[in-house]
Amino acid sequence: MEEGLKIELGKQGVFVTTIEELYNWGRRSSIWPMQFGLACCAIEMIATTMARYDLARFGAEVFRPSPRQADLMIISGTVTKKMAPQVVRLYNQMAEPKYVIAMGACAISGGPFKQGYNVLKGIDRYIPVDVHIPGCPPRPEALIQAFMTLQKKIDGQNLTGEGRPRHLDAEAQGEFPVPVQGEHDLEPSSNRLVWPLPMKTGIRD
Amino acid sequence: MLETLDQVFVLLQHWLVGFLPAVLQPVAGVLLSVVVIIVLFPALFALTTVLERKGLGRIQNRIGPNRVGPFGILQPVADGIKSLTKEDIVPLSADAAVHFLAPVLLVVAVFMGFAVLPMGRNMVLVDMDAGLLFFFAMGASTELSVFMAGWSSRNKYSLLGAMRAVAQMISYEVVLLMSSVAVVMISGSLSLTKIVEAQNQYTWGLPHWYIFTPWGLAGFVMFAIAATAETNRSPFDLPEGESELVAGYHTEYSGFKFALFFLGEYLAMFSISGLGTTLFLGGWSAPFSFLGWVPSWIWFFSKLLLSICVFIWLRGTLPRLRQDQLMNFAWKFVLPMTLLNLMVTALWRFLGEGWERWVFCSAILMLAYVAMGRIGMRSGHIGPRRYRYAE
Amino acid sequence: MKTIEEIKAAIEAAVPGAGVEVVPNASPSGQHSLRLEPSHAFEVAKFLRDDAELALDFLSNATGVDWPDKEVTEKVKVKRLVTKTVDGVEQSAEETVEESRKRVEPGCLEVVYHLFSMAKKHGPVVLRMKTVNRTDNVELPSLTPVWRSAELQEREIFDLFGIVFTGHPDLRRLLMWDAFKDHPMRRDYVDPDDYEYEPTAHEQVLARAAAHTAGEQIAGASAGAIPGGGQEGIGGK
Amino acid sequence: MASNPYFSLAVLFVAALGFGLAPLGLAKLWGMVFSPPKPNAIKNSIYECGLESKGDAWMQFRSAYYLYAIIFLIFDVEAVFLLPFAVAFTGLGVAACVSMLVFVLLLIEGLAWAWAKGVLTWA
Amino acid sequence: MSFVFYILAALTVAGSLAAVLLKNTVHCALALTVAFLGLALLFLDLDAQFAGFAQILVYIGAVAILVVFAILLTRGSETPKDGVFSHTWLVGLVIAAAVFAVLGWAVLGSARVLPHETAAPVVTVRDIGVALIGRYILPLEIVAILLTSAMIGAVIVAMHDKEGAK
Amino acid sequence: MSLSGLEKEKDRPEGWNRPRLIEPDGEGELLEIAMGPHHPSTHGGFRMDVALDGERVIRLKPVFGYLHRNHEKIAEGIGYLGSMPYTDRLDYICSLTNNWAYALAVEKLTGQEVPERAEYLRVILGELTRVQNHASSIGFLIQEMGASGTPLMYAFREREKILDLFEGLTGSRMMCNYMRFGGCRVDAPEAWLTAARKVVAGLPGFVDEVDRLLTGNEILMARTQGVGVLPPELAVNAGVTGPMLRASGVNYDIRKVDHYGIYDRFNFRVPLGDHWDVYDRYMIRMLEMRESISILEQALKDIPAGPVMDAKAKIRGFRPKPGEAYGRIEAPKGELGFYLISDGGPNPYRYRVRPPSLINLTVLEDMCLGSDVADVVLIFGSVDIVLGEVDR
Amino acid sequence: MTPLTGFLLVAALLFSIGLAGALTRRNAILVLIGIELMLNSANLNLIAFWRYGPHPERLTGMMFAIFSIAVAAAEAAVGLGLVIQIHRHAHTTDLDAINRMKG
Amino acid sequence: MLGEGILKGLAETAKNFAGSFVSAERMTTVEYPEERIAPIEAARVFPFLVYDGTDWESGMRCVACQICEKECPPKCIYIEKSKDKKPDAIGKPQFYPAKFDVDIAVCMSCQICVEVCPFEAIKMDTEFELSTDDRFGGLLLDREELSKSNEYYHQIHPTEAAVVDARLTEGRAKADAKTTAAAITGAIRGAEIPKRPAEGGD
Repeated sequence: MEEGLKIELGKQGVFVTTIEELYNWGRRSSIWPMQFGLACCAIEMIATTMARYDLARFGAEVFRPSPRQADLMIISGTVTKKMAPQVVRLYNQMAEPKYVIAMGACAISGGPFKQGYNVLKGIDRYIPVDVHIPGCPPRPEALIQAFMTLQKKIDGQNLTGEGRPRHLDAEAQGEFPVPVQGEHDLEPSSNRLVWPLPMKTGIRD
Repeated sequence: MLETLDQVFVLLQHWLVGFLPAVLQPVAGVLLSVVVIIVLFPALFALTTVLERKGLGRIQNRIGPNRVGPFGILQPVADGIKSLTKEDIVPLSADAAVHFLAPVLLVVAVFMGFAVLPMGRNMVLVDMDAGLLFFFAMGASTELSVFMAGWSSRNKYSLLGAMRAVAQMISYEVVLLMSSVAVVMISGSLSLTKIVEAQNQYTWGLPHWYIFTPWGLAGFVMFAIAATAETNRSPFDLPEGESELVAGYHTEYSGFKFALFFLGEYLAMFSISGLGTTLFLGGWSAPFSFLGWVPSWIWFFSKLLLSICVFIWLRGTLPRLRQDQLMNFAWKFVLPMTLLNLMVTALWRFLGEGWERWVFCSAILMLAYVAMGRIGMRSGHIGPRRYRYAE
Repeated sequence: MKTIEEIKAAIEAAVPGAGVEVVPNASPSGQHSLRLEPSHAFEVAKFLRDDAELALDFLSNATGVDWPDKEVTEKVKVKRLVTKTVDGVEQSAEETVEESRKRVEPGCLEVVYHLFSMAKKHGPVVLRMKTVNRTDNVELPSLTPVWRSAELQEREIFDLFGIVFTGHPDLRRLLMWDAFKDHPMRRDYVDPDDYEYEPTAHEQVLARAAAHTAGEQIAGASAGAIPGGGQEGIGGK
Repeated sequence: MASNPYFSLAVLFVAALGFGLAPLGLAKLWGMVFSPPKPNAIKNSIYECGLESKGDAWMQFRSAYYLYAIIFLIFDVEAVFLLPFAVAFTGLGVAACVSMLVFVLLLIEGLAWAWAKGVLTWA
Repeated sequence: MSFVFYILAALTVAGSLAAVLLKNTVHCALALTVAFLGLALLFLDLDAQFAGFAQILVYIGAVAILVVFAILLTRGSETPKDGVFSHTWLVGLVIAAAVFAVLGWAVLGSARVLPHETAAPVVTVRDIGVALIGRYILPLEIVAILLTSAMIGAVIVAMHDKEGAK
Repeated sequence: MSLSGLEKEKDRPEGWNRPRLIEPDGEGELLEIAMGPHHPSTHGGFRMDVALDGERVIRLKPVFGYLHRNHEKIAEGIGYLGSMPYTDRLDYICSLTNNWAYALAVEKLTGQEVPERAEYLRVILGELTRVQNHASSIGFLIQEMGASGTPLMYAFREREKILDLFEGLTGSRMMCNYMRFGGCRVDAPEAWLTAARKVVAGLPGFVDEVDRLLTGNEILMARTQGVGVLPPELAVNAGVTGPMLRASGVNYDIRKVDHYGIYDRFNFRVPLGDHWDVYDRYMIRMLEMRESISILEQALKDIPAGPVMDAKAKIRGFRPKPGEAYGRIEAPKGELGFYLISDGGPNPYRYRVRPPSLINLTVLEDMCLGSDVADVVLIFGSVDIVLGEVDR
Repeated sequence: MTPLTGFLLVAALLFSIGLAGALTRRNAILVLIGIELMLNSANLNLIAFWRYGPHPERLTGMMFAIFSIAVAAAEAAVGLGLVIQIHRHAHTTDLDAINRMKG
Repeated sequence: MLGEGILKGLAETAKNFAGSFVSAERMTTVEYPEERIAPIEAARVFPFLVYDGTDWESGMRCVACQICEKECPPKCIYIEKSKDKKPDAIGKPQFYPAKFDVDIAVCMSCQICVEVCPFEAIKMDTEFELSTDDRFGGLLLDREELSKSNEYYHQIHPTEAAVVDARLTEGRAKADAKTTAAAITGAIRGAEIPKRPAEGGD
């Protein structure tokens, strides 16, 4: 056994570690996505669940239509400004713990349609995104790979302590305000709590 | 030896109980049986969910869950842990108390049904004189819990789903009752144990299962249809018809409450399959007299699993009916057929032992089935079509 | 299939004073169009649909085009009275002088309809209508009562171009939300300032960034400091 | 006491109740110890396809449901009489069976009437 | 007279009290099912197995559903603003109390002459069936007529408007 | 009760081919539910505001725009070629036919010629697209009927084979971006054609399988026959095109009418429906798949050698002369048209897509009124829309 | 106290509660619920008397109770149907309001 | 008879169920992380920059002409042209991109950059396993991350790469001839854009 791990175990107690492992294993092995498609990527998402790629192998074919029973929201496609409030509301209505995969260029950044007046330039302006998959649309394998990335991420989460994920932290915010459709644009145009301005200028150093 | 294997659970129970003082022995015996029921069927539920997901997968040319645990058999465990640790959401405007009670009531009502099912020779929790009536009385309470779930959520889809579910369940409950009456008429008892024993006889090595009689077959078909509808399984899964009603009456349920609904649905499937097995498929009796040495409980559970496989198969194949068609089907086709079947059953008894009763009863039922099917299709203006091509 | 001139003649025979005008199309497609007078457009449309020979029963496509106000610089020959001293004598003579003048050619909004005939299997016949200007007088008659297929397309034109179709049964925004005020397909539409951050720093991006930062500072002065901290807070890590 | 069948049923009832309640309690406990619930106005509002819910779901329904319920009720009651008859059927003579047939036919007549009246047509 | 009886009696009375006291009509209906269940269990306690299960089947399975449907059909699940009790509630209460007093007095007064517990009778369903088809054949047929006419009557009453619409 | 936005209908003018409104019978309350934008059966962000009397639909208002991605506006800001990959994302199930329609419109605008081999390739790819579109549309339709996805899985099993072909030739499964003005981007190697022949040879078996699984199914027949009837007069007036129109019994197939491409060389028939309902739409798609397979067989047999690109075609600096053109093809969902106005610049002055999906939805309310809620989902599914195209 | 007394008292209590409900509630459906309770208390009496009566094997009380269940169910169906009918005309199930309308 | 079609359908699904155990035709699942679908040569996902030789910086074919940046429909390429010239793989001094960023969070894999590139410098990669939780760090590729060797190009698109190589050699030979000719006249020109047929990538 690794030395660091031992110390960690000593600190947390084996009990918590076991529970944590079980908890993470349960969460990661049973991720039910929400039946939620937006655009082109939704077709690839459907293709992922179909015979050739079969997302069911991971126990994730249980697409729940109701957000109450879903764990994972796959933002599969362009989020328009008309749709964004609904997406945020649905995300809010999901039960914790919940994860978001931004599938495809449009969901991450507006993608090819980012020049449009009605296109939200990335869903992570309003809700926290766990995994981004680039691609337009990403191949089904890419979605499976993202799904595995998400599983890895869940595996790495602690049950207690500072590094614990948002849903285990009583202090962390649980509500993500729904933007309002204004006369010209969505208001506000981003949620500062999940989307702090990365940089002031547009140029990467 | 084989006798021992057949009674292995009974003996095991006696042996275990034997360690206790004599006063406590009966109580402990009951407790033990109850624990077995409480553990066994949820375990079967877990198994069935994997079976269903893998079976559906195979039907659809794919593998199905195979990563969680060996061959994916730990999938339900993971689902359970996930559901257990999931946040429980109760909408603010919902009726919290009823919202909470509905899934619990469902599970309790469904569990109670298992009390009278004979799962093997001498393997029944309670052998009551009015066992069948008890079973239906318990089944009737599930409707109420479904209604409670839908109503208390205060969600339009839930309420609509619940109303549909209740309407559907009451309609098919009549059929269920009436098709069982036929069996009772011949076996002369409401006790399920006696009904099985009545079927546990062989002529030329073949069993006297009621499904092998004309009225029994018809009754079984009607019973199977009604059972599918009663458990809200495809093609009668309208209440949770997700294509229009999102998730039906449990739209607003999350976390383990939702899991309880899921559990309840599957347990209802087991209990109704168990009843069907008991009434028509000879319960725990062997299909051929020479297979009599195989322990009785194996037969019961294999028949149960077989009927569950049929449920899965149907689900993998059929689209779902519409509400009005479902109701019409229940009241205008299945119920008349079942009532007719009652008469035919009476006729069966009065026609004596000869071959005539086979011919007559089969002919009546067959004719009625074909005629009613024709009339139904024609009055609904449905049927195969021919198509023309331009030029 | 009649030629465009024949159709024009047929229309003028059927609807007196229709004021149809042929708009030629230079491209190889050769799809010339007819410009209709809005006041008679409805009757003309009805005629085109119901005429036995044309039977244009199928309105395939309806769309708007925005022709913004154009600032035209044109050379104008102007006759001017010039006083010249010719041979010591002051003469006033007219002279043509070239002068470049700027004037604003008022733009308009235009609707284009493509008609086909399903019965006769011919087409397309292209109809166009113009509004008077782009600001206040943007009404055109709706052809939805003649062809249902215009219903959603005219709503879309209303939404994106701002042409008001009189006689349309249900003129609401089609694509944008109801509270939205602008007409984004117009060529002078300015995108909302929703710049946040774009890593590929093209010139337009930088310009938008600068504009946004300016706006942000004005808004941010009252809102106070923005919580920063990079990406670590994101995604429930 | 234990020989009483109702005792077994009562035990089963309690066990089933426990089976239903225990995981819910466990989930609650989990929520208290580790994963605090995060209720908020949006989450705890009614789900309606991602929109704000309009109007109350507790509304007035149509009588079609009620009509079916009536017929169901009658048949349920009929079943209560049919079951003891069916149990006794093996030992009954033709006369008894005919009188039962009359009973059943009377009810079938009601069903046929309802059918003819269009009650069984889902509106 | 046992501890079981007290529990069941308490359950029944509590259920029925809730059924008449609760504000929300659907809650009342649900409380009513509890009362029915308690009654059914009392029947079982009285060794009337068949009657008990029949009670559950008919009342919880069907009548409760009927009541609930009726409530939803009449918008009854809304709690009225101006109270759920009639303005003559006091009179009603007094009458009910008086009735209870009289009944209770009668029961308690005759307690000594009432028969004591006897050995539990063994009643099988078959016995009931035989009795039904024998001694009680006339009531059975009358009940059939009653049920049919009740069904027809109830349907006519409930669907009246539907007819008019057609 | 408030029927938000629905009351306006009373003011509809004379001559308006309005849906026959259904009056509630006063029994029970009207229930207004919003189906969508997140609803399991709306294929993405689409919404239907439905007013129900019991379970019967008495009003239905579609709400569009949840996927309005400003395709037309963007296209007016980038070059002609730059719009080609965007057309992929219109009807994202049939990117190749979108490419074709756009290329056709530009070719009309510039008068470019298309080499013969490229025409053949276009037909092959277009018909493959049609087959996979119809297959998956049937799959989705049955999925909406609650068949737990089995037909959809079979459809996608076959679709994956066709997508493999697309990827092998064009490089992408869905967003092919393959056709160019005056031809096709790359030539198909012989190995690809062989693979295509193999896939096409397997298609009739697949259609037979779906036929056996569904066509005679009593539940399917009961659910779809007599549901969502669309009379031909209304269909024509409302500009409905594609399989929906032909299911309403109108013989109008642009492949036969416009003689675009080289469709004249192939033998195929146009199936027509006589009952105008959802079942007809389902069957027309089944029959069209068979016709498409026959076209594919012919095209794959006859395909000539040669270049696939007009030698005069330009990739960079493409500037058509001023003018305008409207080009249309028979896309799997109906008439897909592109209307382009060129002012001589590198970008189109006006770029308009005539989306069959949107215009086919004009009659959604007419078809749904008076039917059950469950039927709304079916009728909507039978229109076969893709929201990328509806909202653009 | 004999066991029978207990049952009779419970039945009396139920009857009174039902009566009180029927007399005091405004909602017609709840009045019917009260009546149902009263009928059921009678059933309890029947069964109790049958059980403690001199000839339980003759089933008289039991059969009476079963018939009574059937009749009460029919009564419920018709009664609720009437309530629905009233609601359809008066748009309320509030008996006070209906009385007022009449008066 | 009623139920016939249902039975037929049941038979069909039963056939598929049984078939899934025996025939590959009926069990089409490719278990992705372990098994993979045979790589498709034409597949394209995101662009990369080809370099010749071993060193990505000196061997880069891109000369920062910025055509792809202009033609890119979604504007996901950002190039800054160098101020100075560096010798390229064959030693000719060329401009080079001081900065070459591709935001693959925007890229729509349309391959128009490849089509318009006159230098065969930008090609499409087949790598798709790029999911990350880091929106900016993981999805904005700079020129180092974008650079892949010509060998790699040959590996993923063998046919196409062979054609490209042939074309390049031909172009270079022509250019060499020209440079020789130009050397005679003493006029050294910069990058000559070799014309290539319009057919596109292959």
